[in-house]
Amino acid sequence: MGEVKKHDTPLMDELKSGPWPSFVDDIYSYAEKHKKQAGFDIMGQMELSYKNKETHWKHGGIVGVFGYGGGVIGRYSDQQEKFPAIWAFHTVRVNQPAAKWYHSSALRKLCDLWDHRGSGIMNLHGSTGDIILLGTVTEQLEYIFYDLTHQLNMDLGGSGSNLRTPECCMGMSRCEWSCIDTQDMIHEFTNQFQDELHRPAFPYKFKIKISGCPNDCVAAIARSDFSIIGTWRDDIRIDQEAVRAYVGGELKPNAGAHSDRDWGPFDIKKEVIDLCPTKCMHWDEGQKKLYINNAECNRCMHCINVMPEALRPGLDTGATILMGAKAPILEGAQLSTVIIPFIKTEPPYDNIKNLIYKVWDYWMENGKNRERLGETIQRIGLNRFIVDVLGLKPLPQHVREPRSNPYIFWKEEEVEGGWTRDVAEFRKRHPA
Amino acid sequence: MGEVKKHDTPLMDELKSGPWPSFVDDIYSYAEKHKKQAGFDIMGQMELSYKNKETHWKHGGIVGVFGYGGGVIGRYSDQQEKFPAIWAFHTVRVNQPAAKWYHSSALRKLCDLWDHRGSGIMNLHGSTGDIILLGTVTEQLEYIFYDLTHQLNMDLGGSGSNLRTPECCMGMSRCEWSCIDTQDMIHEFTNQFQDELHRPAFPYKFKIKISGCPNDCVAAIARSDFSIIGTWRDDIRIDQEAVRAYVGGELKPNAGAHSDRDWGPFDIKKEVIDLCPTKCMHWDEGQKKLYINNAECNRCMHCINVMPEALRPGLDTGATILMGAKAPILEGAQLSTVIIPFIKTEPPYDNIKNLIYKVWDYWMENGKNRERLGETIQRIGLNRFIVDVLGLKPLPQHVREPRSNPYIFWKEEEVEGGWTRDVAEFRKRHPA
Amino acid sequence: KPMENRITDIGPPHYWQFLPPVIQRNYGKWKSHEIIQPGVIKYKAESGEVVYAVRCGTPRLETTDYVREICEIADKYCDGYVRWTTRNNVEFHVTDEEKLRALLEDLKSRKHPGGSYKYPVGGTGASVTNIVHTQGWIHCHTPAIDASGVVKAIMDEIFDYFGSHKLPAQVRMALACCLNMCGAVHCSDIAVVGIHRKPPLVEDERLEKVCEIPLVIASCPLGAIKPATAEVGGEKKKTVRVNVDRCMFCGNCYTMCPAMPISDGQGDGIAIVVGGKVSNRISPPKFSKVVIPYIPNEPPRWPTTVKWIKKILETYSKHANKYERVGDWIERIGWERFFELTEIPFTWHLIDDYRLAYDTYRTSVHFKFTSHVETVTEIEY
Amino acid sequence: KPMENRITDIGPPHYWQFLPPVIQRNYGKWKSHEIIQPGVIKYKAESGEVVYAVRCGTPRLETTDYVREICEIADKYCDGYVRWTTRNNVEFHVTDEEKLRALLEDLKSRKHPGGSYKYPVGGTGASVTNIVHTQGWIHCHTPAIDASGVVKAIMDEIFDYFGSHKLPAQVRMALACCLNMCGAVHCSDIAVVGIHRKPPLVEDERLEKVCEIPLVIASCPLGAIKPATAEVGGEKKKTVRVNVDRCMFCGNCYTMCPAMPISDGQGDGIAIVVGGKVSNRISPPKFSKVVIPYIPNEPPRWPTTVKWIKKILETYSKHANKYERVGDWIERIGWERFFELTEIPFTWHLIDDYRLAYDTYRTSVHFKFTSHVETVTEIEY
Ligand code: SRM
Ligand code: SRM
Ligand code: SRM
Ligand code: SRM
Ligand code: SF4
Ligand code: SF4
Ligand code: SF4
Ligand code: SF4
Ligand code: SF4
Ligand code: SF4
Ligand code: SF4
Ligand code: SF4
Repeated sequence: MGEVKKHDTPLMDELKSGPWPSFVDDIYSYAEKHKKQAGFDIMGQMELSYKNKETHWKHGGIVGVFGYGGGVIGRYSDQQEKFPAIWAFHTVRVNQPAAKWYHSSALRKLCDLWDHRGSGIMNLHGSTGDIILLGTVTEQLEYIFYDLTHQLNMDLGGSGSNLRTPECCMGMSRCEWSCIDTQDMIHEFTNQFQDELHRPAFPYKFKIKISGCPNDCVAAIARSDFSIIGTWRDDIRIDQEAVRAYVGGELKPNAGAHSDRDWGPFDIKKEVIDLCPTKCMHWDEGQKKLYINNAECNRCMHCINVMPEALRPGLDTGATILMGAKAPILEGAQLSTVIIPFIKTEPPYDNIKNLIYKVWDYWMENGKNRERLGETIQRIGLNRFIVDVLGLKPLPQHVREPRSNPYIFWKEEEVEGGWTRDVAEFRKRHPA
Repeated sequence: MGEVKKHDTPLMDELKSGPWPSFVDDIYSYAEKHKKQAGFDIMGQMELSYKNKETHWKHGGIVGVFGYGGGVIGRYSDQQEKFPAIWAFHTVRVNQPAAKWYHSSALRKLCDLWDHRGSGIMNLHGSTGDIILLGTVTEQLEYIFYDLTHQLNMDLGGSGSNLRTPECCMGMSRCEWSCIDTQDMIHEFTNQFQDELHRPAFPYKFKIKISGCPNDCVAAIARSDFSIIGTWRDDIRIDQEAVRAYVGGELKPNAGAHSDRDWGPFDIKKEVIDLCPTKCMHWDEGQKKLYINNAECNRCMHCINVMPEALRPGLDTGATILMGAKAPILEGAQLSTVIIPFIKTEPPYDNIKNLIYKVWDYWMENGKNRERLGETIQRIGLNRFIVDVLGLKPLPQHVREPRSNPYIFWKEEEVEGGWTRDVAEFRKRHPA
Repeated sequence: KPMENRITDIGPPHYWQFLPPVIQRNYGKWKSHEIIQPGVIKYKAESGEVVYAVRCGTPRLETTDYVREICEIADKYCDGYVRWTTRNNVEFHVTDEEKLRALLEDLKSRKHPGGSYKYPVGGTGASVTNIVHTQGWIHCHTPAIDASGVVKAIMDEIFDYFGSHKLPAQVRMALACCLNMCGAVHCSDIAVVGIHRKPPLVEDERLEKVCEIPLVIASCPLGAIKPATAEVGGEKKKTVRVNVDRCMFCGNCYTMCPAMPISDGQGDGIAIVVGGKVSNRISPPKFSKVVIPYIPNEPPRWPTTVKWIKKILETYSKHANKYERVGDWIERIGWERFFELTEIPFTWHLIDDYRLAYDTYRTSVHFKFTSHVETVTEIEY
Repeated sequence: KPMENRITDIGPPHYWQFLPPVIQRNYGKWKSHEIIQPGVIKYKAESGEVVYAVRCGTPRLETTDYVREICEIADKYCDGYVRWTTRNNVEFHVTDEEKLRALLEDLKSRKHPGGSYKYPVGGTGASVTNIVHTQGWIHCHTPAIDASGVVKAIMDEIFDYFGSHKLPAQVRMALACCLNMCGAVHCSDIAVVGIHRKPPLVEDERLEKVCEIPLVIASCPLGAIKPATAEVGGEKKKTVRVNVDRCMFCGNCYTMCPAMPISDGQGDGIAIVVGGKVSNRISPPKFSKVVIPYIPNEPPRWPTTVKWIKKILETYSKHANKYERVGDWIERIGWERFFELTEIPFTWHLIDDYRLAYDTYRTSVHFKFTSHVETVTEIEY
């Protein structure tokens, strides 16, 4: 920490003004305070990118810690001379605790570690959910890993063709709607699958995310190959008293989410009954009573969201399991598809673990290189995936609608007489 | 017409009972009266099919009349000995008059012709719209054509890879909603395109159908490569008096279409306002007045259908042109896609004719063998079809929604600096 | 001498000559209509003139005698004018009510020897109108099923819905005897389609003589056909082989090549598709969806097919809202509820695995807990 | 000696130790909540206990000092406990209102030297919460654009919507610096994605050394890459050729092969996608759609991008119904109306031509006559 050199960064400096927290100010303050050349160099290299609108990182770079196949993203500058402090600028992915709760005592240790062994720059959190430590050199990697495991009781997250760091919504820790214990499940799965998380053996990446209810606050359905979403099978619980309080204007609709605009007085008909997607609700103005035809409810959460004091999910809770979400690369984006409409979630969640193992077995055997699970499902057909691969019953719940084309791939055993026919016999009946 | 032989047809005979008109009774009555062996033989061969559940017609058979490449479907029995009178049983497709109006004088001539030169069996009409004369032998074809053209002033319809017989709804002849003169247009087009109709020069079949309004009573959007559907641009005409008569129960909703069931008294809110797909209608209970926000109307016809005495399409009429409908073979079924949202339709419809020629030119040059227009559009991309092939502006009306994938095929001329880049230059900026 | 004085390309006769005078006078100037009873529509022109259209079902497959009888009726009541609808019904037009009553009486009285009506009146409004259909065993070379016979069997059973207005909305039915779907089966409320379920036979002996091998290969949408050589009677013949695991039984190869017959009495049968529509009314046009992948071919009266169609129709009739087409009803209640209410078993065949399949996957947790859903507690591994 | 006493596969620390006592006590027994002001949610447990969660925006890209300051705040008000949300906001928890007021005051006072707030409070309810984003030029090798800088520019401009509840519903924004879309861009109300527009360069000299040619070829979703041989300095080298007319600039080849760089300062830029969502509330989750195919890359403040995003956001805010997400609003009014209201030009790029394109075609006459529609009278041939 001797002489440090600040580069001229007029473009980056433009990002200091304005109300939103400025990462430029933050990094410069840090670099100056800690006399970290890496901080100045990274700003310098970014300035260059801002000028010619191209990244100055080289392609890839395979680095890691012993015995692990992931958790570190190698990165090298293509401006080695100009910015020597960031000649290497690897990322370390650290597995976050479930739902990202921390105590300052743990966080501070992490900061100490990173001041010492890295750039001091980080992301809280990465898009997958990891703690991202941004920028270190190859030699530090084993030390970082040592400190993490020995001092912080922490471990690396995933990268490469393996299980990625599982992630969940805050669930039961703070949310009244969580139908399942998302944090316990994520913790359990993460530990169960440590080997798959650290040692790439899959055709491509695999992500597990868990939301406690259909609001899906961890975007499981959009971002995870294996999405678990809490739900319930019985009736929405109603506190009629509280419903009346909403109708009477004593309680704020949607818990006050619309407080800064005058949307007029709460209108239960317009704001709840008419917006219910299944039209299964009825407000009896005379009785001042809310009725829900729960058999028709599709658990969209709207009514519960609008009147959280009055309505709550039922008590027969469990999860819907969906599979296959992914970003566009290669074949186009996918959302996850319903595979098990309702599964019970009792620790240690052996049923779900078994399902995951089943999926992996098949996918590892049959998935093509860099083929996400969703793409495998599309390639072999959702019907075959459900029936032949998972041994489940095909259900109307699996699809939004049945096929409109009549192009059915009948199996030989389904067709009386099989497929072998005799041409001569046929021509006896039907001379050409 | 000497000795005739009736076959034993216990299965066919089962189709004589029951209230729906029995074609079996009809054919037997006819065969007996006219002593037509073909009638008995066709029943005999069908009996055989009913027994072993397979057709007894041979594959294809190319027959026709001189100078025409279509209009006749060749057909030969594979039971030549058993049913000699139908050894050949070709179909003649006769181009129907627009919207299928007839006078008995013409129809009788047709019956005479067919008694004389064919089986006496026919379809009124074929699925494409033709008069179908079912069952004759090769030698009769030229005579039939002669009689048709000379005595009946009729001509053949289409078959094979050519323009098929155009068809329309009854339009202005009887329907109050027809925004365009469907019959005049169909007649005009059919005559304009006689060559294309009779001499196959296309990659595959091509169908034109015209409906006078979005009710689409000729199913143009589902069955025609080129679908013309009448519509209007201005406001729905409202007779408030009549609206009140509906509300008051004096007029029957939907012209009495629901008369045999008690659906309760007419409720304009429930039956019209709430069902309007764009929610652009308002019934003012105080004023007893109906309001339509026409800018938001998508001309679905529902309100007009429900209250035909009160509401009528506007007066600035024209057509929407859609293209590409087809049945599943080969790549899957398609509905037609909007290509021109609003086109004026003035005789002799040169604008539409020109559009058709443009489409044909491109398709004949670029369509693959047995590729319907809709499949060509899918293969080259709707955007390229609209812009590059037809020279039209791309509009949001062309799509239900914009693309969700970001996989855009940029053209070189759109990208500053083009596509040719210098590797050495790049590596100067970015050492590897 | 049919080639003498040849006349060609004259096109169809001009429609104007076939329009009844009242239609000519009011062409394009109609004002409104009313269905005064099932099958009878009264049209009012701006001029104040009125015409009654009487619609009758026909079997479509008919003889010249049947048509002559129509001419006779037209002459008697309608000055000889008559028209057919786009769904093969015939329509008579009269201008006064007295003639209308007489005509209706007359039509009712005309029956075939077996007792069926020749010209049943109906097909308007919230009814099941005529079933659009195709050739079947009476004329086509590719059918998996008959056409007119199946239609007769179905219409006999649901005849009552043809002549009455008691359904929630119009129900458009169709039938096609093979996947070529010569009609609008793919956009019908309820439809029947004939399907093959065995791969084509390959007649090695004949193939090279009667088929163009490259065209045959190109004809398969799935590329399941490959060129091959076979020894037939000591001779080498060019032929093809079908990868039966990739065949979806579309029959397109047979269309292109007579030496690849696909029909099979054992394998062929019926699929039922529902929920399609054509009109733009309320909801946009949409495709029918396969709900029963296979019912055995059961001539002469196809009882299983008829049973299911009636079941679907009546379940719809019982549960749908006024103005709600079959497909709109199902979308409102959800397909899972449809399968529950109709008691149609849901099988793997119904899950799409063709080109646009992904867009049919259920990518939300929006579903209902119908009887199909079991609570899963254990999964074996 | 980092290899000594090696500990591996211990997984993350157990979350329980990090839960504030009030959370531990009421775990799974929360009853309801109320957002008492933007950024502050009050939770009530069945036990009657209460906790206030205070949410603050963060830039996500931050230093240990910034995190240490968070620890300091947590220590001061929250016994050291703190959490991050799934969208990179930080949350402080207090149990009494007095502490809450003090905390809020404190947070407001903390600013960076340039004047920006360090911990702006907001992101709850009908707001724009934090923009989920990616690395960009600070770390990744494939970006077309920067990430944190663009986010800063956008959030500065629409800052007011972060700390208030004045939108019709929550608006979830995201940014990804390339088509890999590391986030939920593909399901966001409004999102920014970096795109390339020039085909990859091919470094013939280096390619066979650094890439596995079969994998490179297989990496292209469109099969646009073919093997080739090139002469470089008299030497024959195995390499590849790109059929530029089939390239859609996805960059997947570069991911697999460093000798095929795709970034280009001139060609790269931004696409805006809108109307996606994740939650199942009212409507099912859905994809975002591309509405602006390209905006030039304009560091440091991307004014054109910022302008359009604000325009879309405020047009939505003005026209949507309460509870209506961006995508639901657009579907209600129709995409043609969306383009008219926002004044975004509709170009050919927006019409899908990828695998499921057909399902996006307008196959009905359900559309509105927006300003886009001209009445066509003539067509030239
Ligand atoms: C760091 C992170 C972005 C961030 O700033 O947060 C990231 C960064 C990269 N992602 Fe990602 N992805 C990150 C979350 C995601 C997500 C979001 C998620 O996990 O919820 C997605 C979308 C969901 C999904 O998996 O589909 C995502 C979809 C991709 C893809 C496209 C995968 C696909 O199937 O479409 C690639 C391309 C690839 O794998 O080759 C990719 C590739 C990459 C690579 C490794 C670049 C590459 O071409 O190899 C990036 C390294 C950047 C760097 O230098 O640090 N990244 N990536 C995220 C991981 C942090 C963490 O561990 O917490
Ligand atoms: C006669 C008719 C059925 C009927 O009973 O009414 C018919 C009969 C045949 N059609 Fe058709 N099609 C008939 C209207 C249709 C329609 C409906 C329409 O035109 O509105 C369609 C669906 C719309 C469309 O064109 O897509 C139709 C879609 C097909 C197809 C599938 C085409 C596709 O692109 O998916 C084939 C297969 C083919 O072309 O090879 C086909 C092929 C055939 C062939 C020629 C059989 C073959 O494999 O070559 C049939 C001859 C039967 C025979 O022996 O008489 N027919 N065909 C209809 C023509 C009568 C007329 O001229 O009025
Ligand atoms: C005569 C005919 C046109 C022709 O040129 O032949 C016709 C005539 C009328 N149609 Fe139609 N439609 C005719 C085939 C169709 C078709 C085509 C088809 O079925 O293949 C459709 C589209 C079917 C579909 O959507 O799947 C069709 C969808 C409609 C609709 C929309 C109904 C709906 O609920 O979606 C209306 C409006 C209504 O009924 O209120 C309609 C309304 C009408 C009106 C009221 C129009 C008028 O003012 O004259 C006519 C009498 C209706 C009635 O029968 O109750 N017509 N109509 C056709 C009679 C067929 C038959 O014999 O049964
Ligand atoms: C803290 C957090 C979960 C976590 O584990 O970190 C969370 C917390 C809550 N969410 Fe969420 N959601 C969180 C991310 C999400 C996400 C994921 C995302 O944005 O990537 C979604 C799906 C987004 C989407 O649909 O595109 C999400 C969709 C919802 C919804 C559905 C809203 C809708 O209109 O569609 C609700 C219901 C509501 O807001 O009334 C909800 C409701 C809630 C409630 C009210 C649940 C509760 O009772 O505690 C929480 C406070 C809401 C608020 O902020 O106004 N949460 N919520 C996440 C905060 C993110 C942030 O910092 O801004
Ligand atoms: S997904 Fe449901 S359970 Fe989880 S935080 Fe969001 S609202 Fe609560
Ligand atoms: S959760 Fe949704 S579907 Fe169920 S009752 Fe409430 S609003 Fe209706
Ligand atoms: S399509 Fe329209 S104009 Fe034609 S008959 Fe039907 S309702 Fe009348
Ligand atoms: S035509 Fe349809 S969209 Fe237009 S006002 Fe009537 S019901 Fe509404
Ligand atoms: S549907 Fe098939 S079998 Fe029936 S007529 Fe058409 S082509 Fe022939
Ligand atoms: S039936 Fe269809 S899928 Fe099967 S081989 Fe023939 S063309 Fe191919
Ligand atoms: S979106 Fe692309 S450029 Fe951005 S971090 Fe992910 S892989 Fe890298
Ligand atoms: S950028 Fe994508 S489409 Fe273009 S060559 Fe590379 S992999 Fe293929």
